[in-house]
Amino acid sequence: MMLEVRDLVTAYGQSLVIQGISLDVTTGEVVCLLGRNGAGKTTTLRSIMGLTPPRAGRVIFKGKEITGRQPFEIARLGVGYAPDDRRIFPDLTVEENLEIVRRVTGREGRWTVERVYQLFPLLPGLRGNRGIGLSGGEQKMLAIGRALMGNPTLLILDEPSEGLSPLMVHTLVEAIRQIRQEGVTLLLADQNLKFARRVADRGYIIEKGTIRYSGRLDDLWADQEIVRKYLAV
Amino acid sequence: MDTIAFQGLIGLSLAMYLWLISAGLTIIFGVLRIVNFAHGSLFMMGAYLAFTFYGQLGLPFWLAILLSLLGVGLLGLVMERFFLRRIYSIDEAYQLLLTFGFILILDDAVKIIWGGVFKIPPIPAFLDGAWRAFGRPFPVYNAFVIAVGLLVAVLLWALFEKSWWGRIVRATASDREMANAIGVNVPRVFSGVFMFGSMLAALGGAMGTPVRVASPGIGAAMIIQAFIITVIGGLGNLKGAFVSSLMVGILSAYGTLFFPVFELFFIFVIMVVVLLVRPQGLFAR
Amino acid sequence: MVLILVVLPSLAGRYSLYLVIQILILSVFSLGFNLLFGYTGLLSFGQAGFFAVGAYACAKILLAVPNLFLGLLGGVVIAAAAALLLGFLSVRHTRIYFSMLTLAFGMMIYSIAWKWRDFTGGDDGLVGIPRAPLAIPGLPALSVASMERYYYVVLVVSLLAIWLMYRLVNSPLGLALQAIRDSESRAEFAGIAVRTYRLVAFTIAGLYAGLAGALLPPLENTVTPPIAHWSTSAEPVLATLLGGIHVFGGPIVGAFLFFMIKDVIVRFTEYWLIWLGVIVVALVMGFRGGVVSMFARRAARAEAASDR
Amino acid sequence: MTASALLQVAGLRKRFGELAAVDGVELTLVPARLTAIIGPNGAGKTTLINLVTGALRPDSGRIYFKGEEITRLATHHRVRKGLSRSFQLMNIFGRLSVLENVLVPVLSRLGRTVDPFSRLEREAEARAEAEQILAEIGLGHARAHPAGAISHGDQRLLELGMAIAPAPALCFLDEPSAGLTPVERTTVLDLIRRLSVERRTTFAIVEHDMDVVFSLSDWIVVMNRGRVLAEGPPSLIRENREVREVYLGEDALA
Amino acid sequence: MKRSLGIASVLFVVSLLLVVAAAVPAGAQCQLGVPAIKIGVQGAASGPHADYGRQIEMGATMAIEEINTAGGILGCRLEMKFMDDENKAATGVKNARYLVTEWGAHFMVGTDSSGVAMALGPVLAELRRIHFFTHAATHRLTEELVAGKGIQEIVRVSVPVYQDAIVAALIFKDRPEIKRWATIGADYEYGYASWSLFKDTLKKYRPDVEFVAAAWAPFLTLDFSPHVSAVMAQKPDAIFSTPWAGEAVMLLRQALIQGVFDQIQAWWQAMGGSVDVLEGIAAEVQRDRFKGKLWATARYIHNWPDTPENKAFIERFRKRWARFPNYSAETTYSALFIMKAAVEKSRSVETPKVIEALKGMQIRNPGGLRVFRAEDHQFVYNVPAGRVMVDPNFPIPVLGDLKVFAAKDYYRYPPFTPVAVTK
Repeated sequence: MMLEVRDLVTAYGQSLVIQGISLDVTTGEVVCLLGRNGAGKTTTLRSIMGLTPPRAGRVIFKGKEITGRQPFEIARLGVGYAPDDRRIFPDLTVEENLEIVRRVTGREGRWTVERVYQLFPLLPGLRGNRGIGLSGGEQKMLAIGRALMGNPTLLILDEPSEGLSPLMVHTLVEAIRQIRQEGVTLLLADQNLKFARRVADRGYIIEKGTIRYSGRLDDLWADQEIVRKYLAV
Repeated sequence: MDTIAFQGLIGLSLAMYLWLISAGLTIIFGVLRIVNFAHGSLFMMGAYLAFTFYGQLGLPFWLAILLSLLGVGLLGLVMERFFLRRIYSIDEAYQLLLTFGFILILDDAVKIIWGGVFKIPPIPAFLDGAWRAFGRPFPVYNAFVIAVGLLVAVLLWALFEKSWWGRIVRATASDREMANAIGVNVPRVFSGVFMFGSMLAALGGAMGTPVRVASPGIGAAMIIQAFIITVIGGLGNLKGAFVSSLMVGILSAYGTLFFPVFELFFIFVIMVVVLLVRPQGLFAR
Repeated sequence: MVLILVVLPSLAGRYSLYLVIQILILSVFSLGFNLLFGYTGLLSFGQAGFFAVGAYACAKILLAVPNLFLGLLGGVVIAAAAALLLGFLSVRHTRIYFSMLTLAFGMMIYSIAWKWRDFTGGDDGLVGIPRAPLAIPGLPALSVASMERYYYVVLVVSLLAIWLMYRLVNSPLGLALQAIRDSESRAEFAGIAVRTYRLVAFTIAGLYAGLAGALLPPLENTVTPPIAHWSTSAEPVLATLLGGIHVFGGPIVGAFLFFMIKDVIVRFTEYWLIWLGVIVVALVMGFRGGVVSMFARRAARAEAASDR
Repeated sequence: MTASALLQVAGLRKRFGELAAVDGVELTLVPARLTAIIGPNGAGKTTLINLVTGALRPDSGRIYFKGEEITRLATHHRVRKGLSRSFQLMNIFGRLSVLENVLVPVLSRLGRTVDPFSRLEREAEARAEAEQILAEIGLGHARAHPAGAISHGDQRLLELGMAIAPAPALCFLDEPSAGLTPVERTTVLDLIRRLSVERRTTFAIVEHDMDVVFSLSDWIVVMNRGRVLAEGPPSLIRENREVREVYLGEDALA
Repeated sequence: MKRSLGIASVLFVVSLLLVVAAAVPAGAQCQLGVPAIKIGVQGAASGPHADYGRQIEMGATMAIEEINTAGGILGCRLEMKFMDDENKAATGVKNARYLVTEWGAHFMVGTDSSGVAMALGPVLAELRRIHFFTHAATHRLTEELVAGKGIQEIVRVSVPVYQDAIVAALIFKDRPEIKRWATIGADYEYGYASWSLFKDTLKKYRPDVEFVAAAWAPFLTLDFSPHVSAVMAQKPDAIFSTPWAGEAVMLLRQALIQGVFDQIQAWWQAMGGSVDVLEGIAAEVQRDRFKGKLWATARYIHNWPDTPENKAFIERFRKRWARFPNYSAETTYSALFIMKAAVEKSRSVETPKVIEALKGMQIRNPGGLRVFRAEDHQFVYNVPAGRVMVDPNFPIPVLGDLKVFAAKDYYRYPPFTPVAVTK
């Protein structure tokens, strides 16, 4: 088991955003959290990453409890994270944004700057540009590349397809497939069911801070009732 | 003409002391978002330690400076690790007050340790004497101060633009949470930056001891100028701190030459003008 | 309490009386500061500037027209005018920017006090300021030359100032200021012109600083530039912090403790600053509520316990 | 300028660096019609509210309120004219009591906050009105508690109370049901419905909870990438293919 | 809110009672009817001039120890209390009030800063206590407050600013080659008054001199380089300088490295004869870096007068404190012996009687013969000025080549006209 989340409860101040979420990610699979805006997907991922320490519950990564650890320790254990709002370091260049991760995690491995460039052919042409000048889509690719630079065994991507043009979504789908082939386990959060269906095996639907459905995405796609209830308008 | 050029050169040496102290203040603010009121006291500690190592223990000047940097760096580390770190999350007014408490403690501590008499060691032989510039003797020491100041500027530029430590610090400064998430040990970066900033203040103090005395109260005299420089330059902006140090240093040297009566007032006028025109400072982000 | 203060001259020695005057002055000074800090959320490190403006203005008036009433009034009005002017420039900024700006403005006033010798007497200051009679128009002039008499003047003025401040913070205006402190954006959406109200608070704080400053020259007969220095600005900050920022009486108790602590420490050691520093650090690290709220909390807990 | 419009927005644009957060929005809000503004993350909903209420200045475009241009007006003046809002993240006066939280906007509307000498206890008119609001939002029992210490659900109610306290003609609510338990959510929805009738306040809500949106609103505005994608009554929006695609991501795969 | 105010009041009342209770009543004994003669001592013990306050404390302590060992004054023991005035007028006044009304001082002595002295003056009248000023040098203290306003309680044992300014003019009027003077002045009253008095006096003797440049350095200046270069741009023959203590040392060193002593004929350093300054520049003097061009004075100089009393005083002082006495130590020490003489003469510690006893007093101190001047309560005594040089008999530099002018010849006399301060 790559990741086990048990009865996670997270709050901002008085507001219980996550009200007891449990989920599993098996080694080698791609799992997607689905749900509308404000359902609690981002908070779940942040809690796993240690950015918003949970109030209760446990997070177990590769059999080891990481609940309450500092994010940098979790990153150094091999969890890569690309947030929904990208958070590219604005005054570092594209190449520095990538290289810095290798430097700070010290996790050398298959992923190098060149391999990230191969994965996202858009990036090498921008290698000297500062993060602040990149378009949203470019930042998205860079954020994923940056998360890979720590050679993670688990990669967490928050809303990877959000705001991307169809062409870029296509690139992204290809990239995720390649990443998976390299043996990286993925946990995504997305609103876009069609996109999720193309990359993920299993999914969880989150609504109002709790899990409402879990299962194979193909099955989910077939169940228009659930889609309508939790994902569509 | 020569008079003006010479005075400008003197102003440049004045500016370099200001630069060293405001550089540390700026770096600490830029990364930790803390205004360190006690920064001037660290400057003073640098001066006293340099006096002890060089003037009393007779160590070589360079070594003495190095040791006083380390000593003050250690002091900064203690301040950050055991005090400031515990209050990052609370209202910044309290951070200001805490560092104010440190001023009171450090000012009295030097009196207890070194006594009330000012301290001044001899000028190292290799920095004694003068060169000629614009037809007048220009002190080697002032040239040395200018050289150190410019060297520090270049080193800081290289450190922050070219070294990985600098890039990590910049990344942390711009987004400490994301830096943490990619594996940066943020608390350690904070300690490192605070220590580094303290050492810059100490360098300003230590470097000056043979020509400027170490005495209780010099820290409090420096901190206001350093504040004004960082406000003019734009809080947290290193380039701004450098430019406004040059501006204040050189302009106040000319103030002494042309308007000797208004010198003290001069720096405040610059500040008010800058704030009226650009409230966020000259180089605000 | 007021009763004890009223009969104090017959109980206490002259030094105690003098000390109580100083405490009352610092109380008024700190109350003004806390309107800005505790109630409006702005930490000013330049209040000594307005304290000095009040003191110098009062001194100049007393040297020209020997009437205490005019001196106090002039000090207050001129300090408030100075605060209005500098406040206009300062309240555009908040938080650390505001603190540094007020620090610099305060030091600017300090350098004026030091430099404008023809008017301020430079570093020697203004000397020989008379403890002139209090002549309120329409009332018979009252001589206040003795320390006891002057004590009563300070007492009445301070109690009046404390009472007015109490009314102010418990008025709709005071509530609006506290709202700004808690949330600037929400206050805007409550229809409050935030910047204007900040300026009002700044001006009132400057007015109180000026009043406190104006009470000083008749006591000391002198005004010198160090009263404008930032280390003087630190006094109301420390007093308020010591007593507690979120309670009305905090600055008053704090002013008292500040003088007591200093007075006690200096009797035993000349290194009193280090002890004050240790107290400040300890307060910030451990007891941010100040002494009064510490007691208030205990009292509230006891009350809650007895309810059950 | 539509005669019946309460608020009209024309060609509104706002950029943050590279990002066009609001990119030419045209919008009309009609009195007494409860409008919901929906759309995926980053669609520009909150930016739109910030522009309309004055927290942000637009790069271009115009805003009219009750037929009067307010594009450059300071926030507190807009509030005085009858425009108010609640906040997505909790934004209350944490150290003040619950009653005082509501009292501030009421006093402000009555022009009483300028008075330094009146006593709060004597502000009978304002107090009565604030008590009335507390009663309406069901927080009368908590009037003396510090607002920072009451439960999240009660703070949401208080947000709502503070938003209606200036007696606005138009009130924006930014995610009024976020982080609430089902019971609290029902309370809030009932309250909004009731207030819009009793107080004659027109509400415009930004909301992600589609149950809330469809059960509450008379009119839905769908935003995507800084623009208004569609608007209309709930029944039509539910069937709108474009809207479905935005939510299910079909456009991205086209 | 209400409750907190209540608690605040309770605290306040309790504390007030404590203050009241703390006022200790006094007893009685000894020939003067007091348990002990109490001496309040003040000086700057913090900040950059802290050593001057320390020297005051050392001088006072030693005088009191010696007097007590010899049986006190009319059988009465002396007690002292030293307080730091922080160089702030407000603190000085507060201390004085504490010392007199709370601690019960019969006399006060000390005070470094002119600002503090000027503030203390009127308070002394109210407290009715004599304060012997042993450092503060402003002419206004004696001219305005004593002669002008008639505050009898002010007595100065130290010399006024006349010494720093007028003696310089008297010395350099005889150096015809020096025609162009510049000043690097302390940017406050003391600096301005000195420069004005110097210019006025020198002009009388030497209409040919020019005053070519002035640079003013505020209190707590750390770098005088721009001031030095600004005045040197005018190519002066000599420099008149008034920053003192650590600032003087800094200034001299910064002038040295700008090669100033190669370009000028003389440098007058007011108060350069202070022990801390001489210690600070000792290495440079030994290597003759000043080329014999550095002239200085002080309020007392340890190598003059060459009398057994002075030598014995220095020996005792060095034995007691392992340092040389600074002028503030000597003046404070002597002030206490002046007080002793006055009390013994009047057989009283009451202020008016002691003041009466001071009139006409002439007394020999380590610093020489001091004569009380009733018009302004200034003790008049001679202090030489001289060239800073090495003396094999002393471990620190001394003033040599001494010029002694009779103080009574150059002191200002009533009616005092204000010193027109020009910059």
